[in-house]
Amino acid sequence: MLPMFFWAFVVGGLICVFGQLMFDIVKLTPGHTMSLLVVIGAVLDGFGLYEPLIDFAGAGATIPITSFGNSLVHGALQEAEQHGLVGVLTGMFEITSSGISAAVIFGFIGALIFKPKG
Amino acid sequence: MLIGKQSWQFANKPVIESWGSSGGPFEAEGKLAADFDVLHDDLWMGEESYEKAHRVLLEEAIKSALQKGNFNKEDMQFMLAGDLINQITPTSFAARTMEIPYFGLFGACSTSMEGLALASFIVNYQGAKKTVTGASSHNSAAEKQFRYPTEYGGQKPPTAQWTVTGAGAAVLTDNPDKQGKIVTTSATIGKVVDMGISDPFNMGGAMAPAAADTISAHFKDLNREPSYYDLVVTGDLGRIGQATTYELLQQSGLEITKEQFKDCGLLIYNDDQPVQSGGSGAGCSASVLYGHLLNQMKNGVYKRILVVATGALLSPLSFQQNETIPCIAHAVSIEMN
Amino acid sequence: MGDKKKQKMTPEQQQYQELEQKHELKRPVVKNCIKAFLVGGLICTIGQAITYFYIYFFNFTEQTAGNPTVATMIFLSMLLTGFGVYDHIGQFAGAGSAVPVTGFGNSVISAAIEHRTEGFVLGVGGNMFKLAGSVILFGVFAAFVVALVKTLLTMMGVL
Amino acid sequence: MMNMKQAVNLLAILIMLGAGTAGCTSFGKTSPESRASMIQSVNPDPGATNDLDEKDIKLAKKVKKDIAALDEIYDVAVITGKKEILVAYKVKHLKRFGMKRIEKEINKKLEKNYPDEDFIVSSDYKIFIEAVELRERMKDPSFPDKKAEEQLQRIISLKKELT
Repeated sequence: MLPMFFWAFVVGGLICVFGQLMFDIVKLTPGHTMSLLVVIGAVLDGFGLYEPLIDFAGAGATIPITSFGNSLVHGALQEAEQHGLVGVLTGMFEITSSGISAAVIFGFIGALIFKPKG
Repeated sequence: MLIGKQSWQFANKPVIESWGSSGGPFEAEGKLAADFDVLHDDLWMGEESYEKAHRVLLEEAIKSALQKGNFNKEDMQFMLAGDLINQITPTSFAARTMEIPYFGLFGACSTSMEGLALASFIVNYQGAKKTVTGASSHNSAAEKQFRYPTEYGGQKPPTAQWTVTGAGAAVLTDNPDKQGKIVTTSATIGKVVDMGISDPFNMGGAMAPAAADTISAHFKDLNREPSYYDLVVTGDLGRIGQATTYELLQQSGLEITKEQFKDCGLLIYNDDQPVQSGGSGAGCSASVLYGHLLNQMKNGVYKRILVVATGALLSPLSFQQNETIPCIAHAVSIEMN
Repeated sequence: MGDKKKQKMTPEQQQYQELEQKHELKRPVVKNCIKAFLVGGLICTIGQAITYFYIYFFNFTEQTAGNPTVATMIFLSMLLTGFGVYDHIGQFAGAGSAVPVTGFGNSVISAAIEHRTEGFVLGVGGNMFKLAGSVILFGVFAAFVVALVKTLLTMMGVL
Repeated sequence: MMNMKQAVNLLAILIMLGAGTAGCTSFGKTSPESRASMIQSVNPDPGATNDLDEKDIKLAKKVKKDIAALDEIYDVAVITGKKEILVAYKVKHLKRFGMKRIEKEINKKLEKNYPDEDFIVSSDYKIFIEAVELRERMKDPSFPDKKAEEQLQRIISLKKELT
């Protein structure tokens, strides 16, 4: 468990450093960087590399936005395993990411109770 | 009277009779807090939206300018003002409150000098006896429109600048008694210059060539040496833009000293405020000129100044379409008669 | 892309940009990366702690604890965003606070709060995803393509 | 006006926290001792839900020995139930990259050595804790076998939820 915390810190931190390099060296906007990271997450999962990373680093791999691409691919592939090609399509409709739902709900609640501080 | 290629000389010397400025909480912590007539401790200024607060800023600046000169709004023939927000609604709405015949101007952050040049021109040629001119900007309203939501945790690079929450306004009259009064004597209208900078977080670097172009044109048109002025002050070039402009001017052979070359965006905040490269926005040059600088002139610190307000003429859309940033600068010379 | 842009520029523009570069304040890349590493790592460690909290005290396994963890992190992100703290963390940490899901939450929540003045339907509803929308678009579409390719390859017996 | 807003703030947060905790407390809880198994190696005794069945206990011991022999693994809990045998294990951290492979290996090995038995294999911390918890409760002679079997089935359902 303690090594888990250590590796979560290291792996999560390194993914953030990658993002920072995209900001500072490649001069991408945050929007471009986040989109890129999500696509990277999806592709890594396509090669079966993201799950081992989650096994190894826990939240270090699930908390960065890359895991969003991973979980979407995962959902689609799961359906595909059962229903073949059609499953990819239906899988896309069924899967959601907890991140999006949570952001929608808390975003709306936030708008109800908070005012921007400037 | 046209002089040279792109400058006007105001033979009748319109008088800047009174001036007023307003600012937000961040400006209240800055270096020039004492020169503001109205300071708010809340960015909302008691209004429901940032845009409405933006309108309040300009209204207050105009009202305090009128009050200090003992004018009524009915005395004013025209109002020339503008801001950065879409369709310059905050200014137009303020004009609705003021009920003064109104010219809405847009020159991005150069609006303050565009307004002062035009107002001087109108007054100089008896187009009006009294006019009011001003400009304003609101940090959160500008962030919301041009960048990200104010609560968004984006990292601003060190080249970024901080939009000033503030407004400045001045009353120009054709008062024949000009003794000991502050007057405008000439103005140079700049052309749009685009040196291919496309980074919206580096406005100073984009605006520097426009500033240098207008300043050079001013000295050429009026056949003056930089030593004529006690101070050449740019609007909101910030650290990078100011240093770049200075080098461009040196290269073009203008003998201007570092001491007489300042920037409103660098004057307004304290060094420890997190503003990266300095202040910016239409309200930056307006609130510094129609507060700090004119107060200093009145106190005899400066006799002649040249104010060069620079504007980056971009929109969020043009940036997203990969357009570079075209920039403009206007200069007005202000003298103690 | 940079080269293409350069070719389009006039010699005058190129010359100016070289001059301007001299005065430009450089981004402190190394410092930024260290800060991003520390803050990003810290956020992930907090996420790990929350995961273990759910495993310890509730009936979640390592895998099912992911969802409540993400929801909790976004809830925390809402509080920090609403109280005006997250933008300051963001200025300090850069990608360190933008890359974790809290940053995704922040982009949704900050837009929602910001546009409340335009009403709940046109303002909050219409602008909530103006920053996060691209992440969802590219996430879903990339997932679709990856899943499609992988399924096809599996069916053809390549994998 | 401000007070009203603050009250609404507080209320909304309380409702959310309330909803969050209420939704979760209905699940089972584990004891602090068993939770300690997450931090340290506890090496629990292998056992069977039917603690009178010598054969089952023997089987559990044998399985445990087999699995513990693997290099990548450092802590194993085995509980034999009526039908299934639960095998929970912990993988050395640096070997966690290969968890899928290790799981396959274990499954293969078990199938080879015990072709007649039905194994539930998991490396999940939660299942490990639950297994240790169940073992502790089983040590109490008054703990009925039926309850133990129920508990085991609940753990197995957790594992099935994963896939």
